[in-house]
Amino acid sequence: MGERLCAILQEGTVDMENNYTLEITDVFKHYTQRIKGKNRFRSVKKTVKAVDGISFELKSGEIMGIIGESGCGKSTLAKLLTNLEQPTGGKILFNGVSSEEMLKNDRLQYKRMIQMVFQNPFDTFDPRNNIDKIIDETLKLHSIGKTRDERASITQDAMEKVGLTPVDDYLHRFPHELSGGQLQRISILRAMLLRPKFLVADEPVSMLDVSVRAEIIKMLQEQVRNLNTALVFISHDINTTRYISDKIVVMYLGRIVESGITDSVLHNPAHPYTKTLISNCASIDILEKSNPIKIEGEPPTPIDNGPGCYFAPRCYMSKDKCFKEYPEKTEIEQGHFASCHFINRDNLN
Amino acid sequence: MIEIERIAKMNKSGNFKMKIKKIISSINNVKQLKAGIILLALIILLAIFAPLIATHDPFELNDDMVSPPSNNYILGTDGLGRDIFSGILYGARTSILIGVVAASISGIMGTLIGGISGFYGGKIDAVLSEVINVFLMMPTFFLILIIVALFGSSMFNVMVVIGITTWTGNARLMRAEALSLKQRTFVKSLETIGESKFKILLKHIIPNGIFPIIANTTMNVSDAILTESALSFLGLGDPNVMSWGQIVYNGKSYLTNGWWISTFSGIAIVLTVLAFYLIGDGMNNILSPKLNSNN
Amino acid sequence: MKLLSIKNESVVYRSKTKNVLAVNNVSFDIDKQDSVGIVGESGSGKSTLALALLKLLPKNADVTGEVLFEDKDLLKLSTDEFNDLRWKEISIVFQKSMNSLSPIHRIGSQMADIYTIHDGSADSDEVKGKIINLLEMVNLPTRVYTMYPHELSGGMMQRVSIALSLMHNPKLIIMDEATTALDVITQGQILNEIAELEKKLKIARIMISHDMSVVANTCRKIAVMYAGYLVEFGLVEDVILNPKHPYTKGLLKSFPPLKGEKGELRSIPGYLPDLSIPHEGCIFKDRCPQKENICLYTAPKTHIVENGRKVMCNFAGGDC
Amino acid sequence: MARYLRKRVLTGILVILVSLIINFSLIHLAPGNPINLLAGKDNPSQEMIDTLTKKYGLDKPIYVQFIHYIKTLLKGDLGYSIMSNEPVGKLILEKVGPTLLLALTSIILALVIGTALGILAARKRGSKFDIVMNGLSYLFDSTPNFWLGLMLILIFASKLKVFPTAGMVDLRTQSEGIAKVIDILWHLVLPLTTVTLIQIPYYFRIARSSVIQTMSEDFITTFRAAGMKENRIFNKYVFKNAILPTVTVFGINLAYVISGVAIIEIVFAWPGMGRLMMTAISKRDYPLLMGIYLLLSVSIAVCMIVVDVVYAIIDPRIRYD
Repeated sequence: MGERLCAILQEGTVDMENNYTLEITDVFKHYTQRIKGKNRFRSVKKTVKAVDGISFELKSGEIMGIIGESGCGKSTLAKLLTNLEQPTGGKILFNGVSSEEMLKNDRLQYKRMIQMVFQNPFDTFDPRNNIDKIIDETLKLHSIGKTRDERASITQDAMEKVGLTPVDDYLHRFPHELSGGQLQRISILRAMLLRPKFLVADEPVSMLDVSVRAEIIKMLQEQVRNLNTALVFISHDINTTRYISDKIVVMYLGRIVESGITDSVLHNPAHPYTKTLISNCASIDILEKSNPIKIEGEPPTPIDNGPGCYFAPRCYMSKDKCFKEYPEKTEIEQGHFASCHFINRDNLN
Repeated sequence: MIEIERIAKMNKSGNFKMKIKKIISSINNVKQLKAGIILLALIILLAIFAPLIATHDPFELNDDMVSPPSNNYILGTDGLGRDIFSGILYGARTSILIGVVAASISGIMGTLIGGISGFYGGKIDAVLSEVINVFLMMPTFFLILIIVALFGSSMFNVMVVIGITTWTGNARLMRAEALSLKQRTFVKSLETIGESKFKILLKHIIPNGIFPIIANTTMNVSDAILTESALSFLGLGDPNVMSWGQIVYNGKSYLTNGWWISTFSGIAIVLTVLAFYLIGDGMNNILSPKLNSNN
Repeated sequence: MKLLSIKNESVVYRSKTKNVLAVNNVSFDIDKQDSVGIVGESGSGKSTLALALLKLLPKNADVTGEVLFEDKDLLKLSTDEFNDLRWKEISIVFQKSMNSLSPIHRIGSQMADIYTIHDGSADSDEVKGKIINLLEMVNLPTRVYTMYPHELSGGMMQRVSIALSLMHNPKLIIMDEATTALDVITQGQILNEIAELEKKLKIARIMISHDMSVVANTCRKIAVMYAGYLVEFGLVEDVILNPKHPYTKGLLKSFPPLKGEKGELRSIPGYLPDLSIPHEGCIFKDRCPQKENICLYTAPKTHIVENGRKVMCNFAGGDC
Repeated sequence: MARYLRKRVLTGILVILVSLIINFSLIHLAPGNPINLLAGKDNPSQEMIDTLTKKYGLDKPIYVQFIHYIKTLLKGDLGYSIMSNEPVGKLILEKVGPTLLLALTSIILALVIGTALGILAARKRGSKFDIVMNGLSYLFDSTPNFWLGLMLILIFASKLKVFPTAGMVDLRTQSEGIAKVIDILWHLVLPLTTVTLIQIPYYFRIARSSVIQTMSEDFITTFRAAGMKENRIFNKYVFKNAILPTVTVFGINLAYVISGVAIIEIVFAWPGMGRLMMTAISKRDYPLLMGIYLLLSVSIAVCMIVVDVVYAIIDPRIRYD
């Protein structure tokens, strides 16, 4: 048995002492798009700012939730982290090494550094291949296990560990023969077989039936805990994000508007956008019904924002200043930040 | 050519098997597919066993010129006394060969160009799709006509020229497939796993998007047979082989006193072309049952 | 005051190879100005049940039972009689609102066209005024009248669909996953608006959703469906705070709370049974944590508990 | 829109340029000396060689030759026909009329008949009418156009003697005025029927499948749920949605029609460009052949651009910019 196999079998003991840090500094993703002009026969070239200057830090073992509405840039951020798209500005550093450098040296090493679980489990695998082939090719690509047999036993062990048994029943099936929950578990398993230091999960349960969501969330939790992997959990579902994550980031139109320890942000939101988001979120908890805050319209496409606060046009408490100046990031309590002029009352006048 | 083998190999595995199974089980449900396959099988058998079935040497000049169908000449003879029935049997070989080879050339070119264009996108796509647009706007038949007129009308020339002037339809189909497959989660997941772009194209995009191209290529066989027969009818056929278009062409001058010459050879073209159309359309039917089915 | 009364409704999808029993013997009532949320996972039959009310199911679906709407049996009405009733008395809002209108006709003209189906006498200015009122009522700008569907966002199109459904002041509207595809805030706003309009226009509502929290927030009653059966029905407070059916309990445990203790999330193990195969005993028995021998062979009766609450479980009634 | 137009026109220009390059390179790539090719015989006189060399700059480098070639074309000079020694442009212009008469009439007829049948078949999907029409559409799609023409001649001209076999006018009577028009129409029947019949399946299938497709759209359910009568849904909403695709394929069909018309002209000895081209091929009249090809490419490109622009205007969803 190869060294790697041993390591996998003694799950959870290998990387504990190794600490990895993911550092994102001022990352941008802008692209030009033709936008409808005055009528459909005219168009204007505009810069869409999908991700507009984002910075955060994530350490091994942490689980960070990202919430926001569609178009807020959370999925683009996931693609930037996994190099499905390349940022137009800023740095993504893994333990101080930039992503470009890593990709240049060893593209596959980068892939082993950060893996991803996708929203749609039904479409995560090539429909022409069975599960055995899908997993085997992944291991082969990354030279995990020298022979076919060795790889087969790695797969076998890993699947048994997460309760996908009897293993043979799964291996010889094609993706369309499995349920969403089973597929998503295989997707997580495949990502974790590469022993990534970071895992991005983009809406991993939103396409699943309610009754199987919990097991996926629990599996994600266990898997990252065992390997001390850091998890970025992207979701529009605030309740689930609260359940799984240690800290939380709220995004609006490509920027982070509020961030901090999960319960601190969700129970004591400082930014009006976060407040609106939470108050409009339907909850099973009927005894604590809150009245939804009313705001105008829907999130626009991130074009021509600012110079003021991006949320100002829809904000229920915006003043002149909000339209002129982008609010600075302010610390409310330890580790809890928000960018709003109203946090510090002195700024008001 | 390596690519072709690879594609062929890949198609043997997994989902393709399922699709084949699906096709086989659907053959009985999709009437036109069933009819097409039976018809084509018959024509191919006749072509293979032509030397055994033929009553005369198709090039032999008999003494009975413009002789009507009789016991000796089942479908009559032409102006030079050649037996029509035997001519049609041997002509089947020419038509099917030209049709299949030309359509395959067009299918392979279209798949690769369309696949690269759609999957890689960006500047490559901009250039390639412009090439496709230009080709689509050109009167292909006249181009074929002129090239064949200039370079000679050997069977090889005809096949190649038809092949390289008609790939655009396939390229457009494959490009569209590649564009939509590229958006699929499994392609993105292969990228995050670390598979290289070229391998994704060859191992995942093309095999998953090839089916409409196979259906379309089958229909292209029909078009190629029609084009070849039109060329022959215009006197631009390969004089060294027996071809249906040529027989129709030969019979044109005897329309009044030898109606059988053009009539039977024409029917042979109709039936063969029909067989490929039915099969191709039947395959499309299986792909999008909602659109085409009669229920 | 009863508005709609569904009695023993069943729906079977027939095909050459098998018959799928999608809705099985479902009965419940809806009062005037009531709101009932039907929840269940995919395959529970919730959408089939609702589409059957408006006779929008494909031809291979057989509907049996009684659906009494103000004492008329909807299932026995002729096509013409039914067309008269549609939209005027009962209207529906679908999930896929982006495709709910013709893409190449202007929104206003399509709305006007639908309006005149049931009010042919109105002149065109009158109709236009009415449509513009409707658009304003759902917080849309009046310019929407001359726009095409693709020029609107998902939330705006959903508002158009709601405006369409309110056109003739129906007594009942059915919302089939109407806000599922929308963002949190847009969904919150629209749900709130609907609640207000309902009160104003005195409309009863059936709300179909897979999201229990949406139903919990916006409906008065809740109907939980599983595999074609109505397993629990009652006032939202009763069902959410004190679930009686093990499936309802399981579903509630799958939703993490926003406040308080995180607790432990739990899935319901197993899968939905194949509805084309006849089964014995309780439909939920394979996934039920409380099942006992009786459940394997005895199909549970529907027990009526308190406040008109119904539970279909062998352990729910006072008799065991 | 302006941007889209510019893009399409650019593609059009590119098509013309590519046609030119193809034309030019064919002359040079074809077996034998381009001079022989341009002169149309194997042993041209020295005088002829000199004129041609000068005119096309054949002694200059290849790119200069190409510029020469384009310049001559831009002057409207398509060269001289070898057979008749007349300007190619003039020869072509003389034959455009009959071809357009045949092509345009058949397109309009096929469009109307094919679309109408397709819509009917879609509305009665699965009926006997639908099945028969589907079968016929396969059959006519599989029929070589020239053979269909021959069969019509065989039946209606040779056997039944209802219509004339060939030509556009009766050369024996030399009629004038109304009589001439009637004579032309009489001669037009068989070739027109042939060209129309081979196009009908094309429009039939597109109309049929787009009606079926539209009928399954979600918005149809909205109208049904609202209690709208099926006929009204069809006449107002399905029809317009379903007819749009026909416009797009109309342009693509054009090149196909033109080649069909050319062959049919030969079958019926219709005095149009198709016949001119056939003569050019059999007489190896290359300048004439190239001229016809060039003209066809340009006119087809222009037509397709026009169709695209029209489509962009009538479909509100499309923002070509």
